[in-house]
Amino acid sequence: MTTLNMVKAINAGLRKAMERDPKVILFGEDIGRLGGVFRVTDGLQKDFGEHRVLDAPLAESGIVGTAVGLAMRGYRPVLEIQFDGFVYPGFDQIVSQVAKFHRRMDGALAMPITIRIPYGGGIGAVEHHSESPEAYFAHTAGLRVLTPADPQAAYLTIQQAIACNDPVIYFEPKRRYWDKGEVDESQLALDLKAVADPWRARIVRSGTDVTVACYGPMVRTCLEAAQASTDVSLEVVDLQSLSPIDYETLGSSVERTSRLVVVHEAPMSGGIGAEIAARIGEKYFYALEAPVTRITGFDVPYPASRIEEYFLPDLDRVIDAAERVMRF
Amino acid sequence: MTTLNMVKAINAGLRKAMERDPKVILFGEDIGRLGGVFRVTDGLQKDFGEHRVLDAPLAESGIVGTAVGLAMRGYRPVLEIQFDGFVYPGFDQIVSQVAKFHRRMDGALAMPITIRIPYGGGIGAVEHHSESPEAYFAHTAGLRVLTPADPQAAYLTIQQAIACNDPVIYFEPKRRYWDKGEVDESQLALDLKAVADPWRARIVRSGTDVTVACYGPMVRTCLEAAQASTDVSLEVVDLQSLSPIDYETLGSSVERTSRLVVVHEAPMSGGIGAEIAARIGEKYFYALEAPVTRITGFDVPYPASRIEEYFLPDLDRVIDAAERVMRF
Amino acid sequence: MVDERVGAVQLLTPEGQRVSHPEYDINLSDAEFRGLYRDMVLVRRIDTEATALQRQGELGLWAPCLGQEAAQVGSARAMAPNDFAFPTFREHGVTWCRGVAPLDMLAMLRGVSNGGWDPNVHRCGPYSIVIGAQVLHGVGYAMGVQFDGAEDVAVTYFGDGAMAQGDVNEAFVFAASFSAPVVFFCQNNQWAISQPRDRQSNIQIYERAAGFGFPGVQVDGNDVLAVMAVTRVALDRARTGNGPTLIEAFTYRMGAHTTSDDPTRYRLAGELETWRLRDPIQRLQVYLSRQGIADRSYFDQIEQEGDELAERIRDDVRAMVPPTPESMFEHVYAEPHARMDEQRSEMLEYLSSFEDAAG
Amino acid sequence: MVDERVGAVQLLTPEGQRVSHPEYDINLSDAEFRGLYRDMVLVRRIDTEATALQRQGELGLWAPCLGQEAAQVGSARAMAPNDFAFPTFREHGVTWCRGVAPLDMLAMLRGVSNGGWDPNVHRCGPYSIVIGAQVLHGVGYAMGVQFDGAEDVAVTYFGDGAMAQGDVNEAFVFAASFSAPVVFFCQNNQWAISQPRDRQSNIQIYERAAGFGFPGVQVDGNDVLAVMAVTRVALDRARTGNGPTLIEAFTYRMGAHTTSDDPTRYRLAGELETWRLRDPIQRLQVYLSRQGIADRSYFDQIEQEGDELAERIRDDVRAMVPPTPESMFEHVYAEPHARMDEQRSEMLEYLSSFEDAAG
Ligand SMILES: Cc1ncc(C[n+]2csc(CCOP(=O)(O)OP(=O)(O)O)c2C)c(N)n1
Ligand SMILES: Cc1ncc(C[n+]2csc(CCOP(=O)(O)OP(=O)(O)O)c2C)c(N)n1
Ligand SMILES: [Mg+2]
Ligand SMILES: [Mg+2]
Repeated sequence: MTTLNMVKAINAGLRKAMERDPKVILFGEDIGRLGGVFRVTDGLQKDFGEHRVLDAPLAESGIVGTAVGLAMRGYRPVLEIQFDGFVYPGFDQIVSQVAKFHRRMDGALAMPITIRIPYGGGIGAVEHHSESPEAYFAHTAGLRVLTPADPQAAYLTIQQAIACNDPVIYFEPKRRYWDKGEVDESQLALDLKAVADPWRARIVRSGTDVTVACYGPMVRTCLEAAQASTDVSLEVVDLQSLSPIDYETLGSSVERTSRLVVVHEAPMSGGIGAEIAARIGEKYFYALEAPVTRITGFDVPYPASRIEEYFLPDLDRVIDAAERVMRF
Repeated sequence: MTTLNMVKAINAGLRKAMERDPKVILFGEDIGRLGGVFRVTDGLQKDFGEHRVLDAPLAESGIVGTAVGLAMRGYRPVLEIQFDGFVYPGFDQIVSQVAKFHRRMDGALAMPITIRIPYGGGIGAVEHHSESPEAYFAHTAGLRVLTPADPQAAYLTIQQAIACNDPVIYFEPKRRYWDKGEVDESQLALDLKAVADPWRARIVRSGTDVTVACYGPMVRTCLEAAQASTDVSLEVVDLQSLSPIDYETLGSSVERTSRLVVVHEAPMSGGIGAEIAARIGEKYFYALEAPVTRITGFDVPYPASRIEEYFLPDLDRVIDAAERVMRF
Repeated sequence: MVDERVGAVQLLTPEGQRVSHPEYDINLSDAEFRGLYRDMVLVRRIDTEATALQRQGELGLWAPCLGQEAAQVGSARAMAPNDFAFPTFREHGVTWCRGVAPLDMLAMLRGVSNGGWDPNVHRCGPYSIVIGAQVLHGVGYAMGVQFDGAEDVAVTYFGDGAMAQGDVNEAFVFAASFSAPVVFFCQNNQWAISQPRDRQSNIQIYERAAGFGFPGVQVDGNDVLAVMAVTRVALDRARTGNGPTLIEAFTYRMGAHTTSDDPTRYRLAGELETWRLRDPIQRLQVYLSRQGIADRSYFDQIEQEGDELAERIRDDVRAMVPPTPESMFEHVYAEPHARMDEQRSEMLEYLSSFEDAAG
Repeated sequence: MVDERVGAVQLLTPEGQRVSHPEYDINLSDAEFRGLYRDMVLVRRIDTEATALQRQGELGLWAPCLGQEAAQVGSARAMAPNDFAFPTFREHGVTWCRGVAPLDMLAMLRGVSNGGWDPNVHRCGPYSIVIGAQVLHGVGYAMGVQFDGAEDVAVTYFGDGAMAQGDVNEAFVFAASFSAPVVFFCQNNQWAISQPRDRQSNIQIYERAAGFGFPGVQVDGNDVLAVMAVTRVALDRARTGNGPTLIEAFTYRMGAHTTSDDPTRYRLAGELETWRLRDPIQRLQVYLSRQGIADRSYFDQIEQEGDELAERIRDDVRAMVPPTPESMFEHVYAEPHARMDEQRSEMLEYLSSFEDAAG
């Protein structure tokens, strides 16, 4: 067990993945000597060389598009998109090529590409540096979407994402990058599949009254809300995988509590919460004692940072929602 | 009243819009001499000149990006994306620039850009020519999303989209391009706002048992289902605007029927149906007698055309769903 | 338009005259010469047959390569077996040379698959539709070759229209930056659907390369010998670690853009006439005859081989049955995926409800 | 690195020596000369002050333009009032010349707005963050100018790193295709964050233009006179219907990429020393002194003006209050929008619940 922040945990996970498989290469802007603007790849170029950790020209479509070719050649590219708001120039290559190539080829080729994207707000950044675009990718067939909530999960799931033969969009909650946690580095020595299944949700705190489904940056927020909520007992479910979503774990929690609040930073309309509300609303029509309630960002462009706190769900809004569904 | 198919109706609408406002210009690939691959802009270059109907170089980001500049210069660009699957290279300019510019400038500049996209399947086309990407845009704050279901609606709403000071993604249901209908060309002589509000849903067939919400290509399918459905009475609501969605009209229908089926071609997870199910499920928690049910494409890349009929919702699947919610 | 080609590498005039070029030359055995002729004739035959099959409703669409046979065959036959081609939807000459079975070329356009063959077997990617996308794939593949320390080369195909796309220009940047072993093979067939070449660029296409830091060369794309010679040099350059080359094959799309297109709306008939005089097959035929490399009986034999091939395609195309409906859930993911299982079951259950009703 | 600049247009050496160039020259009044000096000094002062304010926590971030003052001021002062500038986040010298108030330059970085000024008033777009995006906007604007039959020119700013982006290359294609009145002004400051220029291109940046069919010119970006002269010619070219020009201003980012960056991780201190000797302000100062255009008392006066400006900024920055929370729903749409009204009400209701609790 070591205490690491999430940056260091992902760094350690990347290192393990590179040690395990020589076909794993890292590719992105400023990830070499600089170690990435968040230092997630710090030291890896030095240790693995310039052919395993490559600084890319400043062009996201180029980065993703060449990764497709690298995958066709048998490589396992791990890409870094510098910030959430800069993934869009690569969107075409992601949705029309990365996501569809395996299906297009009737299975003859796989696309084991991991696209790491620091995402979300709360760090006082300028425009394009605080977005939560996960719904675009979760709506795209052929992709998987993962997001870790703490250093231990990050350490494990980044390795599992890389080992997965499907393309994985890996969203890193940047405002939690510097949160520390215990990481058991020994856990993964042998079999990536033997440890926790990355496609399963995790009940990170048990409770009896209301299930709170959340992921990435909002897990800590919801845990704090659960801690602070005196009247209502919250069960916090960290979805971890946004595509596919583990409805088994989430559903069994809802069956127990009969109430669900979904929390995310992304705008409400068409967000991950919509799909969850639709699914849970359908499957647990009679079990639910209150409508599925969403606590999310608003349907506006991410605001100027001095008012971002009003955009982002916080402890109070989560508790308020839990109380509302209890009162319903 | 004239009988026109949708291609001709949009053509007539574009012509009216160009006559009304000299700042309206059309821009896209092959829209000039060829009149577009679907002939929607047929004859317009001849009549309005090469400076009002411009053939663009083959680059979607370039088309959308220069349109932003044209809008800054006071123009009202109407763009044509040749097929649904080719909008993604322009995605960055759409979500990071077109959608956000007005908000970024605190209102000092508007982005009256209309982006026409023929969309949807059912025409036996090859890959990238049958997609339904509307959910990506409906999830993007700052955009409006419209889709007409018949020639009359197309004739009106294309003009309203162009006259709107907000950016509008205008999805044209290509498999309905050749459906004919009555078009009242006189209706719009004077005031675009006096005629039907484009942001409102339309009850296109009244019924008592189940509300069927649909849009674009699926409206005809659902009308046919309603016609064919002997046991269950279907009320068909054409949403028309996918962002914002008119929950007033839809909700009042659901209040009457207590049951809702949402139909679209796009994959289910994270589609427009998810948001509708979430909203209606929340607002009409007690009024609903069955869960909101979605009849949609599957969560797979659009399949090879010889099996597309199994992917696309059809009359039978709609009726089947209506019967299921009645039995629930 | 002939003037524009001044400077384009040519080894065989439209009249079938062998000419020399200060930098490029080619020496082939008689069998190789005949092989190029055979390739071009058979590719044209497949192309014509497919166009006919589309008219008969057997294919949803077809994008003819009529007139571009020399550009495609010349470049693809220059490749080594392990080199990898990244074609667009029009490269039937390329897929033919990579050993793709004619029926497999039709799979996508018959709507029974979105691919059609195993790229690893043929070392040839699928027909790429999104303009420019595959050019980046080729560069990435070439980067992988480089990391492997191997000597393969990626050949990426694209059209004059594609020169406008960001992806193609980014591909140039990445290839130059990594000095990747890739050949950019642009068939300038003068048209991007209805848009003439000068809508995308007001200077010659091959000139784009210099500004990215690698050589560009223009070749008479209807001269199979020149195309082969120029491609060989570019492949060699890439193979020996000297990076990318842009080849502009100056040619002409003699048919419609696709079977859905009506080129009479945007181009003059006279243009086609001019280009008929530069037909790539005819000039090689004249040359082979004059040189005594092949005679009428050989040409007749190839003609007959073409007839047989066309007949086989006609017969077999109807046997290309669509995949099962539930196959759409296969290979969406390479690893188990709950949602696929769930939706497959739903579909099968729904479909079986009809059987029950019928049975 | 000095060698690389061979060929770059220069009118003033690093030592402040006026030199002549066969193609470019500039004649300014003494007042204009002094004006350029004043601009550069005040821009540097704003820049240094903003960097300090960021350290004090008053700004979230700052992207210093230190060292690039000549490139920015020289080009922007060449523009006519009605021309339109499309800057990136580093162009404080450009916004200054377009009359944007220093406080407004800070708005985005203080997090109180995503813009900061009215583009129509200043004929200057917002600080653009997505690399390359604004270059297309400039081209589109220029196309509009052309359709209007007007004589304005769009000047788009971007960095060496941006040369790799698809958008920038598409901008070149569109500008050439429409012969749009636009000037592409690339500040090659040698770095794109940690990536040296040669990661994006292995030849000189200005050379990219020729392959797109318009001229490219390299200018000593630390020589305000040369930058102004070269930009004037390019503007004139555009204004008279001769289309775009790419200007590469060869300069150096003397500061960090942004206040979040640590350049010691990727570049050597010696590099900075070399570039200090080419400081853009110093060389103009020497020249003005030598020519008797300005003397110490003038320089002192500007220094003092800078001090006062900095003080005003320091004082006023704290007064830049954040917008109201509910303002995030304003201007998302230009026309009424039900969802905005709904969510605004929800927010206000929620916020007022605290007031109730508190009150
Ligand atoms: C990104 C994208 N936009 C638009 C299209 C539609 N489209 C198909 S082919 C074509 C023209 C291609 O021209 P060119 O590159 O010259 O190739 P050619 O068809 O002449 O072989 C267009 C616009 C597409 N396939 N992809
Ligand atoms: C599309 C996109 N990708 C990545 C970034 C992150 N980023 C900000 S500035 C920068 C480097 C820009 O370099 P250059 O164009 O040379 O301009 P400079 O910073 O030197 O002024 C990067 C990669 C971005 N803003 N936009
Ligand atoms: Mg072409
Ligand atoms: Mg730079």
